[in-house]
Amino acid sequence: MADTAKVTSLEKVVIRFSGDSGDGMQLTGSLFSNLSAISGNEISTFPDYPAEIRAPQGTLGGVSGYQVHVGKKVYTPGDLADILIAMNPAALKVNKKHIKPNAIIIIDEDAFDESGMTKAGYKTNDPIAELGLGAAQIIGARITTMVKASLADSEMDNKSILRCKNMFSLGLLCWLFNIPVDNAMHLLENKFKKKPTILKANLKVLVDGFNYGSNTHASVSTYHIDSTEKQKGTYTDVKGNQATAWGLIAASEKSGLPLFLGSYPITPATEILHELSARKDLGVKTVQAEDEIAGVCTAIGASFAGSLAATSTSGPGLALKSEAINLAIMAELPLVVIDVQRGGPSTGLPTKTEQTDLWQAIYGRNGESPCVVIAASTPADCFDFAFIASKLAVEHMTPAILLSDAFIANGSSAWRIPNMDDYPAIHPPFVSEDMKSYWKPYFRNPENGSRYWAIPGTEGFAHRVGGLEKDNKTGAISTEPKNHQLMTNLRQAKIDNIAHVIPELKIQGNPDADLLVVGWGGTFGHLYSAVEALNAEGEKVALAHFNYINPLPKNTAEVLTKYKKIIVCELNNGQFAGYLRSKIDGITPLKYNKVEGQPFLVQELVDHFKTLLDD
Amino acid sequence: MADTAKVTSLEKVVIRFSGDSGDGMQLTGSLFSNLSAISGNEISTFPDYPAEIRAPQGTLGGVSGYQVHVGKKVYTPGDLADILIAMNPAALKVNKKHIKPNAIIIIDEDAFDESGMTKAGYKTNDPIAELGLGAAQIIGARITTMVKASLADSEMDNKSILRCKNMFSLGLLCWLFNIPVDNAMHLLENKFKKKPTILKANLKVLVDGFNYGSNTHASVSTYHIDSTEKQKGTYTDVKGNQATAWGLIAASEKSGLPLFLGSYPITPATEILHELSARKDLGVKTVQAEDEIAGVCTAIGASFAGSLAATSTSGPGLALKSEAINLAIMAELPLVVIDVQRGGPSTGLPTKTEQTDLWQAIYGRNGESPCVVIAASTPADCFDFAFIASKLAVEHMTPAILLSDAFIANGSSAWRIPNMDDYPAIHPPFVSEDMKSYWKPYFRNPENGSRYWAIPGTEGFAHRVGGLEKDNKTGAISTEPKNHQLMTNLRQAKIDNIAHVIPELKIQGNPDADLLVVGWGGTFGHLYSAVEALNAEGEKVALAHFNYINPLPKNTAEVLTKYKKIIVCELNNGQFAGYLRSKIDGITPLKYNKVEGQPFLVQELVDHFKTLLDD
Amino acid sequence: METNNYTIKDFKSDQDVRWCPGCGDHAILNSIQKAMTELGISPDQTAVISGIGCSSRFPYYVNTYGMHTIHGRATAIATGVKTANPELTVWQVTGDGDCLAIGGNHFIHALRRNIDLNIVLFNNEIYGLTKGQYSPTSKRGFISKSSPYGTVEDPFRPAELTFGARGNFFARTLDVDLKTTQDVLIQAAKHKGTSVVEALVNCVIFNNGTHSAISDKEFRADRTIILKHGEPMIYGKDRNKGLVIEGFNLKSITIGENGMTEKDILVHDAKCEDRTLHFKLGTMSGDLPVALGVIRDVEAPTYDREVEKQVKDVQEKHPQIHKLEDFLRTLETWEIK
Amino acid sequence: METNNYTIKDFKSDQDVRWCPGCGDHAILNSIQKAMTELGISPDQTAVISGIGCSSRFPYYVNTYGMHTIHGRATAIATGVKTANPELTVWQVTGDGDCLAIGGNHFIHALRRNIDLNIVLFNNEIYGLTKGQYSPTSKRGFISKSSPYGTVEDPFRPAELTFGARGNFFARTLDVDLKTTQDVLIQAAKHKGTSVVEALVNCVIFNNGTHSAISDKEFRADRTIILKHGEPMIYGKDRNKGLVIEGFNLKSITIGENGMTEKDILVHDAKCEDRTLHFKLGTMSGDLPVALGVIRDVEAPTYDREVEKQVKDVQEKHPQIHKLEDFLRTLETWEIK
Ligand SMILES: Cc1ncc(C[n+]2csc(CCOP(=O)(O)OP(=O)(O)O)c2C)c(N)n1
Ligand SMILES: Cc1ncc(C[n+]2csc(CCOP(=O)(O)OP(=O)(O)O)c2C)c(N)n1
Ligand code: SF4
Ligand code: SF4
Ligand SMILES: [Mg+2]
Ligand SMILES: [Mg+2]
Repeated sequence: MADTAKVTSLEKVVIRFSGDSGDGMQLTGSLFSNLSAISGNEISTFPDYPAEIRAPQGTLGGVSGYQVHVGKKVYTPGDLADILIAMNPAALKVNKKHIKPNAIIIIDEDAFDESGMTKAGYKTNDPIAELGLGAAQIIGARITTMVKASLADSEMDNKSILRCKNMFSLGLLCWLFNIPVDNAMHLLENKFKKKPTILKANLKVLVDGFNYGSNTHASVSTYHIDSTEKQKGTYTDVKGNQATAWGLIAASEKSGLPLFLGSYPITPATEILHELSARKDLGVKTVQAEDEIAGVCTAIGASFAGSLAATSTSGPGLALKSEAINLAIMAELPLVVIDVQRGGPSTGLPTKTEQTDLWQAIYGRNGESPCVVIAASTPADCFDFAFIASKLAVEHMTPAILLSDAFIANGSSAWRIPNMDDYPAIHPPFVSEDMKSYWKPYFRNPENGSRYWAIPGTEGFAHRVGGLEKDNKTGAISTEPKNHQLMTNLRQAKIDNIAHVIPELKIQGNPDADLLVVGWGGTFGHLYSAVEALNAEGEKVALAHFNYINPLPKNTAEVLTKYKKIIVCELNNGQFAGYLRSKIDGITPLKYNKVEGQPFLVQELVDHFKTLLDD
Repeated sequence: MADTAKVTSLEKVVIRFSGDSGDGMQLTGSLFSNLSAISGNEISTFPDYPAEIRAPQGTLGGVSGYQVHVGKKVYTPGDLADILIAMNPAALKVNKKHIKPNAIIIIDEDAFDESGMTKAGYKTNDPIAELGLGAAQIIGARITTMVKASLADSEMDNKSILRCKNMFSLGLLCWLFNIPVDNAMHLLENKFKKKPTILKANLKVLVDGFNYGSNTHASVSTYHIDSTEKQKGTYTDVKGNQATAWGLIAASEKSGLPLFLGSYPITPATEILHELSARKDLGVKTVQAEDEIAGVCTAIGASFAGSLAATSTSGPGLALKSEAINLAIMAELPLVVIDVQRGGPSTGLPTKTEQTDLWQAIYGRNGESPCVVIAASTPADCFDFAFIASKLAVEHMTPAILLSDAFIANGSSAWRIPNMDDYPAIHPPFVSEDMKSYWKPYFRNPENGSRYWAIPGTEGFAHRVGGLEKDNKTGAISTEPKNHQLMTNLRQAKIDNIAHVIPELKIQGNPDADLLVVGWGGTFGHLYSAVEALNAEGEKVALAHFNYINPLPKNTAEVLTKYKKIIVCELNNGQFAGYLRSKIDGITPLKYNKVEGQPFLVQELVDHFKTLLDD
Repeated sequence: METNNYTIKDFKSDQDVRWCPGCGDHAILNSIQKAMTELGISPDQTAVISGIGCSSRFPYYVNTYGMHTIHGRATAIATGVKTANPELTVWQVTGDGDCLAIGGNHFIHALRRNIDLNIVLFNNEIYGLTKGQYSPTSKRGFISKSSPYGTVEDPFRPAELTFGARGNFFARTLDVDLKTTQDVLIQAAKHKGTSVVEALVNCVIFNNGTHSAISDKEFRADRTIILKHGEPMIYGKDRNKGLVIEGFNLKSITIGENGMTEKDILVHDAKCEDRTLHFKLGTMSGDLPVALGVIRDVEAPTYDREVEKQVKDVQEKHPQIHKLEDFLRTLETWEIK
Repeated sequence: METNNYTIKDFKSDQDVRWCPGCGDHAILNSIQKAMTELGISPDQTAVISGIGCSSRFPYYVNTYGMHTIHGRATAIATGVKTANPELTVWQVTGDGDCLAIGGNHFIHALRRNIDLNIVLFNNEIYGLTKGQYSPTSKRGFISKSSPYGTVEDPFRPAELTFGARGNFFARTLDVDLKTTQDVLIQAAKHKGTSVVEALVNCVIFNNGTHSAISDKEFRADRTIILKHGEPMIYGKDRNKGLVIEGFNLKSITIGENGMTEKDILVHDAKCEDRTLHFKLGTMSGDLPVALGVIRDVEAPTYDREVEKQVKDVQEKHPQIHKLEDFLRTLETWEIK
């Protein structure tokens, strides 16, 4: 970054936008990432919301951040930022630990007045020295002053004027990254279509910011970020929770089943409920239930009634739902359970990310109660895995638990709007007319062991299901020992069978590796980046990343036992490692674990893997 | 058994009492087992309640059974009965599968009239032939007729007279086993102290039954059952659920903490609530809560307030409690959670036994949430393990889950009333006066990592705990990444440390074995009997039976890796086997699993182990 | 009522009914089957949802679609069934433990939402299936296996709780009163919205005679009153007693005594919006007769139909959006060519 | 009241209060601390239990024993605290979501049992902490993040639900009315049994102004009435309005109009056993003023003390049983010598 050539080409860059909650940095960040994406960059973003809903202005508690990673081979929002935009002293202080030593820091000098410095608790009046940011390049601009001047002639009040400051920094960044300001203007025009006054002001400030850059800092090096060859199509920016919601809708369309969500708000899963409540235009029914138990129970009822039924929650909610999930296992009804993991145990760290619900998802129910467990790994593939969870649930008449996490749920990446023709059909195993004479509730499809589905209203198929063990033939309540063993086996076999319809485990990186990195779910971006980085350095490292957890891909043992050194990396204390050990003989994986409520850093992984490769 | 000598000596015998729900066979069986125990026999009993609460009289659905195993080296209620008492045709039919081919069957001939045979659904009027009981020795007696005659002069109505039939069979058995009828009379006198009319009638019928045997069947062989040298003391017959309740009371006395139970009725755990509700004489407080969640939550509140707090439930209830258990993990409050396992998943087989909640107990909570898991293995040792669960919970400020199961909860054995001086003290880690100046809620005992306990009302220690992550020093809410990692580690270490205070794993049987049998919890009697039987036959078999599950005894790996062939036997699909594999490198245990809602049979274990030894 | 050709057989399943002989549940089963027959709704369009308890075994005995679910959750599951498909007629069968102990929250929320369920609450004031613990409707002081020294808590009165949760239909009946039972069940089924029918049933095994003070033949006429919308509140063996208002209270009078005539007697208005009088009628005891029949029956928008309506309204407002792709293209997007 | 030397500082913790500036919760915190000071019960003898929600952060801010528990379970946990140690003064702080959505069942059961808790229900008609979803007290049609087209369900009215569950103490107050708040809190704390204080609080961020139709200075006097036991129900800016009974209904009148005098006006009886009038007072809206102050305050046996009493009674009846061993020896036993 410290090159002085006029336009430096960069493979990728990490930019962190930060300011007071009211400064609109989330918006600025997402506009910037969209602009980059339009220019053909890959993008990955992550918001960093303040801990409190509305902390006093200018304080550390009120700093809101948004990190954007753009360029080529971008799989994470980046470890440390190359560029920090700090709209006030608090933002600078809070973000010190998130930036590289030699980062470029753009600050609004106006905000670094006495009042600002006091609110942020500085002890001196030299923030740079006090924070030890000597190695950084500071670009100071009197943004507030310039914005005020820029909009002096507008009819807007002071507060509204100040709200436009973020556009000034956006303009400045467009200049710095050689992004045509027209593109930005175009985006704003779309965004504020219905608010012409605001649009006008924002456009003005944006252009002023851009011009300020090119005029005042004409001698400074600017950058061009590399773009990738991307698949043709229409793209949008998607957050994991949105993608999850839309994946369910896609499955509803593909299966012909109406979509039903029974849910209770809980961080960080609530946006799934929000998104689906808003999708009444697509016929989605949502019930905001009185609690998590009612959330899953309304979904079970809806499933019984013939809907594609889902429930969304986070760890504590999954705990509450576990008894009812077992009802769906016993009644063999399709049910999609989405667990957006957060820091635990108990209420824990509600806004932070973790992978500590794996065991709960696999094991956390009474009795022998196998069900499908899968995990999404990026904001965008939440769509696919929500779709797949639905498909498996419906076609195999089983609950399927989809594990997401706060990191991918809130993070975003660019996503090509899919052509739904490219997605497989979903076939609900409805009873057919010809079965009428002999059908019983637990009559099974010999191919996959799934029972058939008779939906209330279907003439001639009235029947009863429930949570008590049933006779495998008649469907009547049964306590017969052999029958229970048989039904236990059949339920297990039904899930085990799914290994035949899911993709095999694929190795990424160097298949001939000295070290196999194993991960699952939302850590994909970090693990993949670390593996790529090491291979680029000439090491031989491979990645086996799991999305299918129960059942495991059927070649799992075969693949894993090929490698001498395996390290399972997780944001927990080793849950997947323990699960693999309990399932696969002959592996004694190493573990790399972190339970800090934070995603991995690519760098820490690279460093750690290196120590293993040196052994 | 088919010896013809006048008095045959038997090492042990299995007797099954059966009849209509109203026939009082549970009472007869337990009286008989107590009589045997008084004679110095070991005893183990198991009730077999009818599926329906009150099925029509004489039908198969209404048959109530009670199996008694008495003699020397008795560890289970026995696989198949040597002797069956069948008070009606339905009882004979239902119990056919529970007796040995050459069993002695005592029947009330009067009950085998047309009406009785029809109600039981016989197709012929030769029940013996129809059921294929040719090899059995039938002792028929017109019990009803004789009892009516015996009590003809009493003032009792017909119904009450018929209720005495069971005493006739008890008398008959006393004769058959050379038990002094005086002993039986003595027991009855105690039992019916307050009901003189009933006592008189029962005594008369009892003696008549005894005399009938010695007079009419004088030529028949009778038996003497071997007795063991038992420890001196006062004994009583105890069921697992009672022992559990009493173990909690013992811990309350030893710790000086008042006992509190918050519970919601559920089969097969409800008797713990019943027993403790009745123990107000000992100062126990119980809350029958509105649901399981309130059950555990009232207990958590009581714990916070300074009680020894427990909650009792079965599988579905444990699922519901899992979110709240995590609160106790996070707030680091002592809590005893008793799970009397039953057939699952979901409502499953509520009255049947299973070991399928192990995973749920270990893993079934969100976040990294380690807690103590231990398991009782016999009706009597439920007392000890309830005591130990309490001790560990209190001294380490953690929830402790005690796994029992329907088999040991309902089964009974003789139990020496302990001298509480023989039990260890329990030291609640209360804050002390001198801590006042520096104490914070998460200040820990450096020895075992437990925090200290400040009970509301203690002057100067007002403080706040809760489910959000807390700073390890100040106790304030914290989302600091490193602090969360530290607290996660501290919580884990606290539980891991417990390995230092629990007993090491001991090997029973032949330590130099070709086969190591591994089990846990309520299967002890069957596994131990099978191992003993094989060793008696000259095989070399050992048993490693676990009561401590999390943490495992610290020598577990050392012990297990000594053996080449290990088989883990469980009443589930391999949960403990999976857990061991996930924890211990270098073992690839075989598995023997049964999920039928029924305990193992000693014979099936012996047979299966033999096939392994032959390999 | 729809004309139909259903007979009671169409609503009987092939399963043996396994309740104890003499259990009050038998009579209610019979009455529900009769009511279903009379209502003429196809068994295939009917779903019966229950929780866990003796009473909750119910679905196995009726030949409709049915689900015997988990303890306490029947209301939530039935809410899902009905919201997903408002065309179905949904019955919920539950016990005093299932509905008011573990299931209490779902129950009050269903009432608040006014989802169109027919809830039949089998109140035997005991947990039958788990063999005899007190329930949230057991009287203070009640001795049971879990209250060997008597309870120290007041019971819920289902009518009161129903109204406290804004319920719009409440009826009460006795297991032994087949006619009233069938009557109120039919009215409950016809009511649009959550209807609660409290059936006072006898548990012969664990709580025998708990309702006998009002249900026994000798007392019934004098200690109960069958309320009918639009009819005066007259009761008694001799049909000479009646209810009148005194201040904010109800009083029982004898016609002919103290100058009281039939005209003084209150006429039952089950359709009255205000719950005050229903509240009082629903909680009568002591000197006042226990009210049977339909105490309240007020129409209000139902949750299931309102959800459906909202979906339709929104769809009509967005006629261009039929599929997910249509919607996705309304977002901020960009093209890569 | 006990004489005491506590000052409000004794009830303030060292934690910064983290609610949004302008949040109504601040005022209630202040009032509770003042009430605690006035009550004169030691902070060490006081436990404050809360669930999860903005309001439930409360315990961190008071320097008593406290527990910030899990969502919806505060009532059950507080029940455990109080039953285990009836000597403690137990406050429960909860939100409309915490108490009435997920916590509904524990709430109604606490009321039924009449456990001696002081429940302060912060009703802002929204889920604040999760950033703005509708709650069980949000009005029908309310638009929120989870109801973008408006809700299709009626809210609970906490007073009504409290009485439906047999509650014996209910009061209502406004965040902006410090005096009434402190008054009712003190009465609530003194009440033996479950007391519910509904505090109407403003969520400036997600539901700003939801109570302003009654709480705004310009309307407050005319749209609310502060009820006081034994005093006539007079209200209005000019203190010239009052409530009278008309049939089974309440009516607002103006003194001096239509011949109405102060004497016609109802005198508030918070101690009346019968709930009918309290029910009506608790649900007034529309033309009638919203009732603030203590609406009901009736003494009845409390669960915690009754449990304690039963234990003592049983112990007195078995003076020979002190320890487990004493009891075990009363069983059927035999000796092995
Ligand atoms: C989660 C759970 N908790 C507890 C139970 C045990 N249980 C089953 S039915 C029941 C109470 C039944 O009482 P009620 O609903 O009144 O039905 P009744 O048997 O009296 O008809 C209980 C406590 C259970 N099956 N599941
Ligand atoms: C088991 C569980 N479910 C859901 C949540 C998420 N949650 C936390 S607070 C809350 C609602 C808060 O609303 P309210 O009780 O009204 O409190 P307020 O924030 O408005 O004061 C929800 C849904 C949770 N923490 N735990
Ligand atoms: S136990 Fe009671 S409620 Fe259950 S079936 Fe028997 S009589 Fe009916
Ligand atoms: S979000 Fe609302 S309820 Fe929460 S602290 Fe802010 S103003 Fe108060
Ligand atoms: Mg009942
Ligand atoms: Mg709220």
